[in-house]
Amino acid sequence: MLWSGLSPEEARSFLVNKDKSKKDKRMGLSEAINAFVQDGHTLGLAGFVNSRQPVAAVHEIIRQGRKNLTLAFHSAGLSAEYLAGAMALDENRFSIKRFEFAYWGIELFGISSMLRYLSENGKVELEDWSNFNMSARFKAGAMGLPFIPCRSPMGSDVLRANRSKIIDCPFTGSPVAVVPACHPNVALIHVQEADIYGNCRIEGPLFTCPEIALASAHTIVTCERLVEHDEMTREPNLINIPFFAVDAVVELPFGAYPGHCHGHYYFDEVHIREFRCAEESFRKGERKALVDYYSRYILEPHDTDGFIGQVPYSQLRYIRQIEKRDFSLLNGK
Amino acid sequence: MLWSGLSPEEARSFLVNKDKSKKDKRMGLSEAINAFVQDGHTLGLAGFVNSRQPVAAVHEIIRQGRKNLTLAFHSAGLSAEYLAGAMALDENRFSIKRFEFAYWGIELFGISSMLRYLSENGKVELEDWSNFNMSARFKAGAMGLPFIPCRSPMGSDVLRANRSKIIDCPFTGSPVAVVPACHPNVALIHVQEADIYGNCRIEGPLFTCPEIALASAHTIVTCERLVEHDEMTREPNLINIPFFAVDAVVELPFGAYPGHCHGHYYFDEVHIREFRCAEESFRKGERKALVDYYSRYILEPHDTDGFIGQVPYSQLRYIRQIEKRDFSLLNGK
Amino acid sequence: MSNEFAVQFTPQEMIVVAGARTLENNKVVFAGTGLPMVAITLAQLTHAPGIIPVFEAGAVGSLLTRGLPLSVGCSRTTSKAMYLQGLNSAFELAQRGYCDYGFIGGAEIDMYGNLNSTMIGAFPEGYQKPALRLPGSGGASDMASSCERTIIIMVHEKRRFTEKLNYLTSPGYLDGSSGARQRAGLVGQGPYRVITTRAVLGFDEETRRMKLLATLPGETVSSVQENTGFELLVDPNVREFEPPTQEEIRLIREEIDPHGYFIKRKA
Amino acid sequence: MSNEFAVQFTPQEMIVVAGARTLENNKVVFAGTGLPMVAITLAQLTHAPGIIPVFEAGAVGSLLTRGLPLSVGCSRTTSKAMYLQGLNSAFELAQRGYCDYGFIGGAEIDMYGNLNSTMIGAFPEGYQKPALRLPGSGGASDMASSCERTIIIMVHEKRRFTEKLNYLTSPGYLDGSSGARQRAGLVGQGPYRVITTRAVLGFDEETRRMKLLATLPGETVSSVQENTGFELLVDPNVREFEPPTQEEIRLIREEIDPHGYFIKRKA
Repeated sequence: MLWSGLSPEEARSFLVNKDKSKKDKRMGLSEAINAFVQDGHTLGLAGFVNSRQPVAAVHEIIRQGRKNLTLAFHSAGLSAEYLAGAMALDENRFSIKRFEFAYWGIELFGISSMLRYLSENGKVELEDWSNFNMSARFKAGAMGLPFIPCRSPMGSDVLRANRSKIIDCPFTGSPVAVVPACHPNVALIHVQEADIYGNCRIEGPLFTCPEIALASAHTIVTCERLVEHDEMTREPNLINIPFFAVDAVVELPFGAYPGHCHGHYYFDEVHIREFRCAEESFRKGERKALVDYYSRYILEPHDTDGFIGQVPYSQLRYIRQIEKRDFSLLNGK
Repeated sequence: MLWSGLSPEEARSFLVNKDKSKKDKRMGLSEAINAFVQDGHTLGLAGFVNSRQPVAAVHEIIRQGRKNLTLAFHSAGLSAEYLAGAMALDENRFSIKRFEFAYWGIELFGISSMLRYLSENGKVELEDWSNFNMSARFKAGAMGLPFIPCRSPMGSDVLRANRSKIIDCPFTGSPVAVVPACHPNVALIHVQEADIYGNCRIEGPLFTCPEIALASAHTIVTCERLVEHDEMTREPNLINIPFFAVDAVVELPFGAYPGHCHGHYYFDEVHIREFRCAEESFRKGERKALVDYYSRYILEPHDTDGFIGQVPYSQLRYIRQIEKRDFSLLNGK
Repeated sequence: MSNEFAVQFTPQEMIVVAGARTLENNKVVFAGTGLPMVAITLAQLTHAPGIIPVFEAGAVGSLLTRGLPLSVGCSRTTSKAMYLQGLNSAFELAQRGYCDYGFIGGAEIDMYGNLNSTMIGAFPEGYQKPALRLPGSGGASDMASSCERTIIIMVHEKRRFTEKLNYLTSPGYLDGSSGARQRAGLVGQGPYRVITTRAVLGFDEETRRMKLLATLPGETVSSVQENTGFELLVDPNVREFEPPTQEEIRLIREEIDPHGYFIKRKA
Repeated sequence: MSNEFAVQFTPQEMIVVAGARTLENNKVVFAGTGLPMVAITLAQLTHAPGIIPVFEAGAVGSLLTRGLPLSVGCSRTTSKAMYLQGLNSAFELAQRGYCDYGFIGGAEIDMYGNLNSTMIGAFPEGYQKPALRLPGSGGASDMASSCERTIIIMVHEKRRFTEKLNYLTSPGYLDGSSGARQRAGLVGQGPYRVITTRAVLGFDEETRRMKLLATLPGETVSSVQENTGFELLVDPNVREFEPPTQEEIRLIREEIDPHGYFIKRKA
């Protein structure tokens, strides 16, 4: 049995031996990536398609370069796309060995140029799951279970393209699929609010962020804003990720840009199309646009603020405006 | 295999055929109990020990009388105690056939007189579980799974006193317990706030209330107060039970009294001791105090308001005051 | 005027109208991204205001009145939501039996309503190096597994309506044998309707084979069959589907998708 | 003055002080109801302000400064909580490995640290009609299963420290054989300390048998052994446990449990 990331037994003993105290975990992004992400690691990419994707963290990994990563996610858009694009441009600097995933695309903006490029050229191993399968795998990991039953997608080829098994329910005798826990080495998660200890408050759909944080050996959280600890604990029912599941807290406004962050900014369609055009021309054999994109937006700016600084203010203003206007209409506040 | 309540297959088809529309579900308590609770049913008792126990609903079941119920819960105090006391007083009017549970006692106020009376006289079937086992059984039910793995309490006699099984994990080969889903016919749940459609907002610890609601065929919710639907949907992240898992909404202030309801009132130690003394003297052979208690507080008042009306105002004031004072200190609001 | 039929409309507009009309009021509908979201919005604005949408990212019971969501994870799916958790929670609701319909698409479909949205190429041997890699299952296979019935929305082309899928992503009636879904461990009953750019199709109760129920405007039984890569059964009462009304088209163009994100103005 | 030893104290006060001193700062402690809650509060007020309590009803990381909780489900457990879900969530944290210690009690204990809190009578044949029915496992057996180590708090009487339990509710080292817990499927390492009204005990690493580490004030090795229903191992460095300080007693009596809910003033 292959356990990419940690096996259930390793995941337990790693956590048992870890310092779980309530301490200040603020770090710079570069420092956090440097401290926790190593060659050969399995990374859990949180968010969902292009929403609350850990784009800033992924850009920093690209800047630092890593080799032979495994990426585990249910549905990703931008975060997988950026990493794959870095590999496409220079495999000696950055590479991915394996994907465990259910969906990789950019929804409205089209199918993934980089999934096509890497897979159709046989450059990576793929393991196919459904969204529920991957969510349930992270959930099993978060719950401390080696496996969890999941009734889908039974009868499909998906279950033939992965490590799930079919067992007979010990009580009903009916067949049911069981999926193995997924314990990434490092979870990358972007949230709206965190305190300095790592308690996180997510607004809007939670996706599978809490489960991924709890399942992983280390968790790097980027957040739109740090909030006071006392403000956080005033409404404990709203805390979705507890501090002891988090190792680094990085305050990074626009950390999910050009994707969407509920309550803060909408998709930047202009920028996403710019990126996707560059990728698609790469897939069709023309490298230059993608080389330029990575230079201009990721490698030369050195950090997230530098990247955001390259984006016209009018675009940033617009995506904040439409997201917040919707919210004020909705909430009357 | 015994499936008290519904089997996983029955639970699914019951729900599939149910009207899940968003409709006004307000009812009187007597009407709700009459509509949904039948002889022979398995009832899921929500709350935890003496906190947010569905006391008002349980009193109404006692008033109406039912036979051969199965009670399923993790840890109960007052709700199990009241039902058992009714059986002790008159088995022809009200009876319980079976308990599936982990803990039955009144914590600070002592062990359960009625558990001792019924079990030591061999009057009921008992099935022993741990709190996690029962919570996980409701969770499996809520998730639509026929079973769920649970690593505790392996090696104990608890697992010999129930229907759980030990299997080898299909991935690690290590032994792991699996517990069967629990799908009660009716869940009885008390919450702080609900809207007329049944959306519920729980403040404080959730216990296993959301899972019990989602797992059951029918759910009766009593609430401290009805809130406007628009107020409820303003913070959808705070909705713990979605409307389509609820069949009846009954606005009943003090619906968990004399137990505790987070944010509304603390335990009434005076009343709980009064009840427990009556029970304990019954167990020791003296019926009168318990007969009088049930007459005065449950049978004669006809409804919850009548019961609360029997309690000295000073006690009600005190338990509200200490609970709310604590909250204002804590939250600065 | 507004209930009069529209004269000009695109195949995408027709498919959305057909999809919307298929949805019953007050039912719980688990919606995939794209056309299903547009169809649900149209249904909520017309005959089925009580539809309860479920989105896999977490939102349940939303009113899609805050602008068309561009993604099932987008904040617009949360408008007036009555439950807002995450993927596990949404799929568990379906697995438990709360979701009457799943509303999904795919790249290929076979006569038993099985769908492929993963790859074109040889499976399993070519899985690691497909001829064309598609985005993958996402939540579609989960909806097809556990929602009680499935409504499928498809572009109707011969190569997409195929005898043999390249890869079975989302289970329909599997091999079509009696009880095949149950034997496989699936809890939902399987495909209910296939809404395409040419027709509305169902499934024969005996054989679970795809059956033509209605042809869309401009199509005939034989034009639909010609564009289908397997033999269709034809309902004895096969009918012509009514064109969109002017009001339906107005709602799509002016209120639901004025920027043409999902519904392009040209075919 | 306050670090001077107290002169008068009850066995319950002593046990709470011994329990508190056993807790390390900055560790995650899953607490059962009653004396464990008092001991954690005392530890938070003295040497271990960074203790992170977990309560099975759902609260995590609370500061117990809002008045002593009378129940693990009571609102006082939620003061400054950093996570507040429910039972499944709390037990899953333990099962995952987040909980360094479980802090529990029981009615009977054997030499391998197994506990009974279910019944007195013959098991299994007398399970349905016990001689004395106790409240049952609650969350204690779960904490004993999945917290990394267990701290047990007990009244020390011969009938409670028994060769053979009436019923094994909470697993300790099971039959004491090497690897018994692992073979049974348990993930935690098992019992660490037993804090009683007479002694502080641990377990021998080789045999996993209970071993006397320290005697409480007024007790001797032989008085502890006399009140124990099985043969105790005795640590070569067995010592006398220091009495409570005046400050510890003041905190218990004046700040933590002034109404004497859990700590009665008389023994």
